[in-house]
Amino acid sequence: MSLAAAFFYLFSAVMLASAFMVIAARNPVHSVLFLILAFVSASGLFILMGAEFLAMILVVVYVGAVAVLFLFVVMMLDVDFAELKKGMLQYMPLAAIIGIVVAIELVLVVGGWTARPGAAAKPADTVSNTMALGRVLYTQYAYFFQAAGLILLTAMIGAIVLTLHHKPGVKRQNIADQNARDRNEAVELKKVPSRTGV
Amino acid sequence: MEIGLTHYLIVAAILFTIGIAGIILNHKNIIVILMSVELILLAVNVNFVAFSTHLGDLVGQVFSLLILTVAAAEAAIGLAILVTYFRNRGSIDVDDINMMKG
Amino acid sequence: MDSLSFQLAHSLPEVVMAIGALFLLMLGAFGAGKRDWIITEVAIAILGLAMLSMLFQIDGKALVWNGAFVDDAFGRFMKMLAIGGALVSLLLSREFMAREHIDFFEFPVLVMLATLGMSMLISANGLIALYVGLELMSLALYVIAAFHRDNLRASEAGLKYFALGALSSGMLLYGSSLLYGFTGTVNFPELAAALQDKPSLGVIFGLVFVLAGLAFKMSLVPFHMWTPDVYEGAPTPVTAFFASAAKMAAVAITVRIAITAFPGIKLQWQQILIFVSILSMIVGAFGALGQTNIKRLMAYSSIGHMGFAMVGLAAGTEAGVSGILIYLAIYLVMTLGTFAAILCMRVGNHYVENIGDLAGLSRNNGLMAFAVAMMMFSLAGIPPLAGFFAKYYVFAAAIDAGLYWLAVIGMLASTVAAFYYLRVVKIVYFDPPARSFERAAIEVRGVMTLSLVFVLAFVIFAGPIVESASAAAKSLVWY
Amino acid sequence: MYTAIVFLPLAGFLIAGLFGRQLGARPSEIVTTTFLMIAALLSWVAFFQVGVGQAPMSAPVLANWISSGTMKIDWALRIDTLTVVMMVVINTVSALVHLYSIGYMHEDPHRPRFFAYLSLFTFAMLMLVTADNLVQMFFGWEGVGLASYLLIGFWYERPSANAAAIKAFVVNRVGDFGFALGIFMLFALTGSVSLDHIFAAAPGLAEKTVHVFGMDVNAMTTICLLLFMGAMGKSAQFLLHTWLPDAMEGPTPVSALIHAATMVTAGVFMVARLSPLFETSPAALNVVMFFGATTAFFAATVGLVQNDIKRVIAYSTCSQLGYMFVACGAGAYNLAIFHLFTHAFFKALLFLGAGSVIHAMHHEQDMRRMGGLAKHIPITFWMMTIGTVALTGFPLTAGFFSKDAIIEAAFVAQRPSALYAFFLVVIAAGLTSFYSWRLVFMTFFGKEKWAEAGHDAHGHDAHANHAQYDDAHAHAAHGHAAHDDHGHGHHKLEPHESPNVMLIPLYVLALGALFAGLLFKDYFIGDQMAAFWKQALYFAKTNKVLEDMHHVPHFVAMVATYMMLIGLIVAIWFYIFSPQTPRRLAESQRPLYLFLLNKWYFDELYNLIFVRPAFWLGRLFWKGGDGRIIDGLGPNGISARVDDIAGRVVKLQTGYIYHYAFAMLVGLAAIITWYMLGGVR
Amino acid sequence: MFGFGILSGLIFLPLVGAAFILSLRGESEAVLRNTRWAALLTTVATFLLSLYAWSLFDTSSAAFQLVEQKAWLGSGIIYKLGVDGMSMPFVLLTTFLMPICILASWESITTRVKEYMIAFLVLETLMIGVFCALDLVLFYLFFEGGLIPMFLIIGVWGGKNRIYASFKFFLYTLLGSLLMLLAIMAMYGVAGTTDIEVLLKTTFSSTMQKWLWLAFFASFAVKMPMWPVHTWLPDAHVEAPTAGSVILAGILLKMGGYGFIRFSLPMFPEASAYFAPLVWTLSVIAIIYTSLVAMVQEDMKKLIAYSSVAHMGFVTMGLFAMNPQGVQGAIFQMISHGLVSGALFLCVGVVYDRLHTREISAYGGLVKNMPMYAVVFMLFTMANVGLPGTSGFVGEFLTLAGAFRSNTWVALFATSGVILSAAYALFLYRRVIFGVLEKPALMKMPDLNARELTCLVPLFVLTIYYGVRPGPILDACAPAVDLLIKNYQTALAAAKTAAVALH
Repeated sequence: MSLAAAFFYLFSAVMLASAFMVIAARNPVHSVLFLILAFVSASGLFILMGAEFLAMILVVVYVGAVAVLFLFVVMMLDVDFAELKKGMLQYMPLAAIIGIVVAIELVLVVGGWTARPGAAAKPADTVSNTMALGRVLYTQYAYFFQAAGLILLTAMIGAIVLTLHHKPGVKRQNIADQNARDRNEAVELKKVPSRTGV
Repeated sequence: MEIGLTHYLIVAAILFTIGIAGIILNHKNIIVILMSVELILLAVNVNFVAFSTHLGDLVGQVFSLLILTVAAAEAAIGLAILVTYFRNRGSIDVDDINMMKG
Repeated sequence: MDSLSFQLAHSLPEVVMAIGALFLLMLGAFGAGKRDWIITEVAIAILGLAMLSMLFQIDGKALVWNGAFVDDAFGRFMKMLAIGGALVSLLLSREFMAREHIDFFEFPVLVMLATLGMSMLISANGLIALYVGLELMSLALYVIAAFHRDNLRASEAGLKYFALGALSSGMLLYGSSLLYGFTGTVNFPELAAALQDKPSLGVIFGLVFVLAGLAFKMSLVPFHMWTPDVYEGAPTPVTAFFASAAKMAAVAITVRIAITAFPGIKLQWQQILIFVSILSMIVGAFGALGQTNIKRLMAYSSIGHMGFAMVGLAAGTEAGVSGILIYLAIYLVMTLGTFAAILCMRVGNHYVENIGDLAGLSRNNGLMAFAVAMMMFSLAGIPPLAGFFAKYYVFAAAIDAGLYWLAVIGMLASTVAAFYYLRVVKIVYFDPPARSFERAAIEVRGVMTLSLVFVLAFVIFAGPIVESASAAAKSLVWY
Repeated sequence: MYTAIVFLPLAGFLIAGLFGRQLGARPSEIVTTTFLMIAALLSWVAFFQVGVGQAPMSAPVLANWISSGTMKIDWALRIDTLTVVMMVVINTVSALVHLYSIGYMHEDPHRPRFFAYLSLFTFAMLMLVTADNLVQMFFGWEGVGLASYLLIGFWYERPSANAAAIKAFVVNRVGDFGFALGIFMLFALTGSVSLDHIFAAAPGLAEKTVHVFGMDVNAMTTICLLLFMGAMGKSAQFLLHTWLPDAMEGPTPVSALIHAATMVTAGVFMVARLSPLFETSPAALNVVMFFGATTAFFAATVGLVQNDIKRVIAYSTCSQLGYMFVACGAGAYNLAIFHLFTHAFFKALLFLGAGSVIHAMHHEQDMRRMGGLAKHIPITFWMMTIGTVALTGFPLTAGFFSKDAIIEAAFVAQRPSALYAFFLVVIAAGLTSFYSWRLVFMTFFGKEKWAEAGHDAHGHDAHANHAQYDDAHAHAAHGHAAHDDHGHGHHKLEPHESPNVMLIPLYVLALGALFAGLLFKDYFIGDQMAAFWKQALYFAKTNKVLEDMHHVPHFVAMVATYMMLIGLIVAIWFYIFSPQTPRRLAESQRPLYLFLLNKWYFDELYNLIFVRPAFWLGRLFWKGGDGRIIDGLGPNGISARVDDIAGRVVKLQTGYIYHYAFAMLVGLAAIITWYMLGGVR
Repeated sequence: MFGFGILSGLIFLPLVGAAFILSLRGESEAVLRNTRWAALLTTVATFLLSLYAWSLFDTSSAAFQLVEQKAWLGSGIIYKLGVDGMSMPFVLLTTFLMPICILASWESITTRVKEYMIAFLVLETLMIGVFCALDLVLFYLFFEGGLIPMFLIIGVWGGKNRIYASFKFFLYTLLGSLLMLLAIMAMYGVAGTTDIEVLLKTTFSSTMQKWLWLAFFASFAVKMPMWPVHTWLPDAHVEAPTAGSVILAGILLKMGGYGFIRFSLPMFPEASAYFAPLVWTLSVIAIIYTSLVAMVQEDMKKLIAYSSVAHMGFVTMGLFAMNPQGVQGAIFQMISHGLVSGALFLCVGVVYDRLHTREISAYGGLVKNMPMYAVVFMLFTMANVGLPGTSGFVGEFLTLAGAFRSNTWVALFATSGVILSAAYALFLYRRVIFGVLEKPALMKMPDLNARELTCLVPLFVLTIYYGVRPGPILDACAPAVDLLIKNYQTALAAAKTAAVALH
């Protein structure tokens, strides 16, 4: 068994196991942590396949941003440990069977992959993976790049509009207003009659 | 045994199934569903990257890159909706999300 | 590679909408807070502009953006519908959003972005373009489904839509990856070229997964379950948007992918489509029977209608495609008209959604009652209303393609479906009057009236629509 | 002139019917009666021109009626001897009945309607006899059915009258069913319904076998039998006779006109008219004869025990119609028509006389409550006697010639059923004599029962021992009680002679009853026969019955007279000298008596096998068939199932995300498994 | 005008009236009066126009006349109108019955008068369209479109159980016609056009013919209605307002028969011959079965409705006899039944308006205070029974004669229907009109008023006129029927030769 193979099995096993734990763990915080582990293992697999850039992105974007976001939300919402409910177990076997059938079918199908005749593998590029991606991403695939930008914009707007609450009664600082105030506005002179007190 | 494309594909297929199973079998809270979606997307990415390297074609990686981007956006929106829901309902228990049915 | 101006010219509506969305965002973010309303008007104008811009794209067909984007008559036809649907949905939203106090400027922006996504989706010429278009659309839709953020129903709708939508896009992606892996390309024409001979099982699996993802967007059974809940929970104009524009885009890309990417494995996707379309027609018909909420009813109705539309695609012929286009055009108007009517259902300051609230409408509001009745008859496909022609063309194509049993089942389903449409008519016309509704805003009534006129007069002026639909269908089938 | 004969009654009907209420009763009566009188006179003129004289047969087409493909049906008036004979009978009797009704109905508030109906009937009957094609005949045929329906149900407030009217129409329709089928079959085989055409085609079809109703049958026999079925209905022959006695619910002049003299003879007329057809099928004639004889006997037996004066005469009519059919069956159509002709006079006379009696008795019809009337209404008594004499075939009266001849014809006829027929008609002759005289004796002789048992007692103690009777006639009795618009319920009954307007018709008819036979015998059945009938009747070459009749043994020629005398003597014995005998006899032979009294239980039988099953079936089909099966399995069942399924579909929509996702997965799994297992190829 | 012909005028004239009524505002008495008058005038004008069309019609020709044609939907679907001898009588029947219907609703409809009149006028448009259309899709449009106004008429202005009845009516009919729609599409697939004149000359393969025939049959059989898909009719009739029943019985039912003549027989001759025994069987069952059911009805309208089913049985039987007598008789029977059953429903409406019940047992002895009514009712009862001299006879007689030529069993059983029809019709008449007038509510009932007489007298006159002189109708359809039969026989002969050649 070559080293690559060993790593493959290692990463795969860790990834699958932690993926399983994501859905099996009772504590959602654990789930998130397992998710992170799965991502890290996957990035290992990516490196094995020679996709360094994606591997890096995976760690940076997913582990660094997405997973943390999850963690953040989980903790913010302070969700309880969930109990497995009884009624739900009834159809579990059926679901499991169907899931297994789907898995087996998928495995069989992808296992039967053969290169399409006539579409011979292109010779590997001499440039690095990152550079190769960089070459095409802003030229050939500029359209997608723009689109991805719009998607992120949408996500941003969406996240803001859904979660940003302008609570009434919260006093906010308005610098322009503050700057615009002059003495006449800000200061009210009260004439206090003498010897009467305020 | 040489590690070939099919190994990766099989791993991805299993991961994909786990992801789906996570959605279906999860009766805990909705956040796990979002994580399961991330698993599915991860499986897809593994697929794409595997095909991409194997075919010597960069398109798969570009696709994968976009998926990563979108997945991030998706997670953001999903969590935002989740938060909104939590604010209204006070729970993200999956079994509570059935106000509308029929 | 073509010049940038050429590329931009061929994606004119998208450009208009993208810039428009950004402009609106600026306007909203930096404009005076009190003047949110004008954003909607501007958004409507921009959408109108986008539609106008398409009138300049008269020349046949062009591939731009490195083959990721195609501009053809089919795309233009569908974009007209989608953008039109968005435009009308925005019109309908004005009053509702204001009354429900959710008239944030982000709404038109998100609608604009969603419409842009639809537009990109319709013109997608490869799996990646499909995916980004779809996601742009979906993400915006998830948000606006939950746009009524203080409303539990809306949040639940958003959540359900999102969770299942994410699952469906996962499926779509997995399918795309299989297709990519087994053919080596993500470009539709190249896929078509690669799939000339007998397909491998991997390709078929890829096809199934991709179609499953798209079927979710079209709410075809068994990927439809989100529809009633989301339709019910989302704010009504958003539901209108879902039922109109979003459906247009989803069907359009399904048609495009089936016809341009998989002509070689027509036999395979035909089976899938027959399967889901039969299920959809049946579930749509039966599910609606038990409903009391008119938005839920419309959800099931749209499930059924998508099933009917798919009959045309299942035929897999040019006539079938043209049938779908006609179907969609008519369905769009009927849906928008119906939702306009639903938006007229306001008692006091409160929107009601129960079918029972329509009781005796004919006594209180003759025009609205007539409109509702005609919409229902039209949705049921009773001639001489427009809905009949919708059904006619798709079923004619199916019959022509030899899909007799599909057609027969479709007819049986539409009889069942007629039953619940009739029930609405019955409540409107036969039942004793209940509370009367407040007068709706002029644009809502206008939309309702125009839809009514369309539904009634389609029989007279059908010719041009039929012809442009068949031209559009022709432009698609070029392999 | 012929047009006038036919359409004057129609004009009368329209005037009286449309404007009767405006004109008032008297003008309506005058108009219709006058028109009928004119028509009757013209008929006699026509009779002498066409029958006795030498005016040629003609069939002027008035207008086209139906033309469809090869079927061309015209409105036409076929005038030949047969027609004019019928015209004479119809118009004469009708005119007299019109006249008579002026008196008889003088208290009825609906006289315009009554006279309109009478005229309508006359018109329909004339259309029938002048028909040049079967369909026009059918028009008249059903037209008289309608008129009969209307007239029987004239007193619409009586449930029994209504029931009788419907019964008459429906039973007639049963006959018409056969008639119509016969027409269809003739049309199918000959391509035409016009008489000349089918007469010409008939010989060609005589031996032809056709496939009808799943059987291979002789064409002409089948046709003739179907047509005869119509005749049976209209002429109240055995099996389809049940309506005729009930039809006595109508006013008595109606009974005289329709149910004695004219309409019921339509069947006989039809057979005679279609003699070219019937002559081709001895088998059919055999059946005709059989039914005729059976009816003659059957009706006579029932007539023996009836107590309602009109019913007795009705059964007598039925019986006499049987004679006519025996004649037809024997092949002696002229004889049948001759009997029809004479019978019209004396039967109308009898009915109108009975009407006079009823009128005198203030609408009492039960003979057991009469008696001794000869003193009170002598003219009526004499008229009735004349009628009875003629009916029973007293030598030299009208009935004598015709009836005797029929018995002879039955004897010589070459039919399998000839002997059967001969015996039955001979016996019937005796029975006829008995019941006819019984009627006269019960009504006009003996104790004045009406004087002792007041009208009030009707239906109570007087008939305690006749409970059976009351049961069977509860219907009719109720009718009498209900129809009480003469306001005579409580004061003492005083029989009175009828006014002249009623008596004059009796005189005229009495003349006919006495002398019609003598006068016209030669024309109808005697030496002048051929010159008289010309082409109107057809006798096949093999038909020797008329010749053979002259060579019958002496006893056959005399047997009718003997029977008549026996009947007379028995009647005298029973009802003059020993009034207890009938009752004792009835008690000793009770089953037989009840069997006869209840008309062989035909009504009950039909009720049991037709009427009640029909209603039962109707209800079954309605509630069970339409309701439970068709609607139950069809619309209602399906909609219930649809609701069921809808409930299930809705239940699938649980609201849980994981269920939704599961559904997606199941769908996906199903599709990929399908392909995995090789669903494509 | 605008390049449209007289038939278009006929079709759209009622719509013009409807538009005018739509433009009336308010609910005042004057507005209602104007509404009624506008509807009446429109229908009368349409009737007069149809008479003009009739005067232009050449009865000696079998061809389509007054043809007009316009491009419409492209791809072979055209706007084409025309009439021949088989459709012209129906057009006239429609336009003739409409003013009567409006008059019949004059006083009995008091709520939503405008909508009511509009519904009727729209219905008239659609009905005329059905009989004029020379394009299959156009035909279907009109054929099916009639459901909408009729649904509303039954549902809004109907009786107690109107909702059940209207739904049943609608869905039953819809299901049938949808199958026909499929067949229309299939025919379009073969011929590439839906022009009826072209389709009449198109030969379909014999297997296809059978399927197409069955699909058309599904629609027409429901519409006729034939046993066992007749159960919607009694319900619909019972609940519909009087004029609705008149239209339903008078015209809507005829569309089924018309469809058989126009499509099933000429376009699918082989299948028609193949399925004729089926039709005969159903017809005969319908005649006997529904007559028996009619006998036990307690509701006047239901009884007449069931009798309609029986009479339509004669029509189908005659049609599939495929000889001149049968087909002409069927056409005549339809026209006659349109007049007679329409009139009978009007008669029921007359007493219903006075007493508001259709229970037979609630009546009795009406002849006493309503003599005119009794006369009128008698005539129509007799026409219903098929008494010679009324129009009811001619159709019945011809269809039976035609049927006898084709199948004697059918004729035998069907003829027995005449006995039953006499029984139930007279039984009804007896219970309503005869008997003792003892119910106090009945004693006050006035006889027919002028409006009711105006409705009934034309029908009365025509019933007798056509009974004595059926020529106008029979002659009008004779050439077309002859052509139909000739083509039918040619087609059958050709099919037989082809079959022989194959072996």
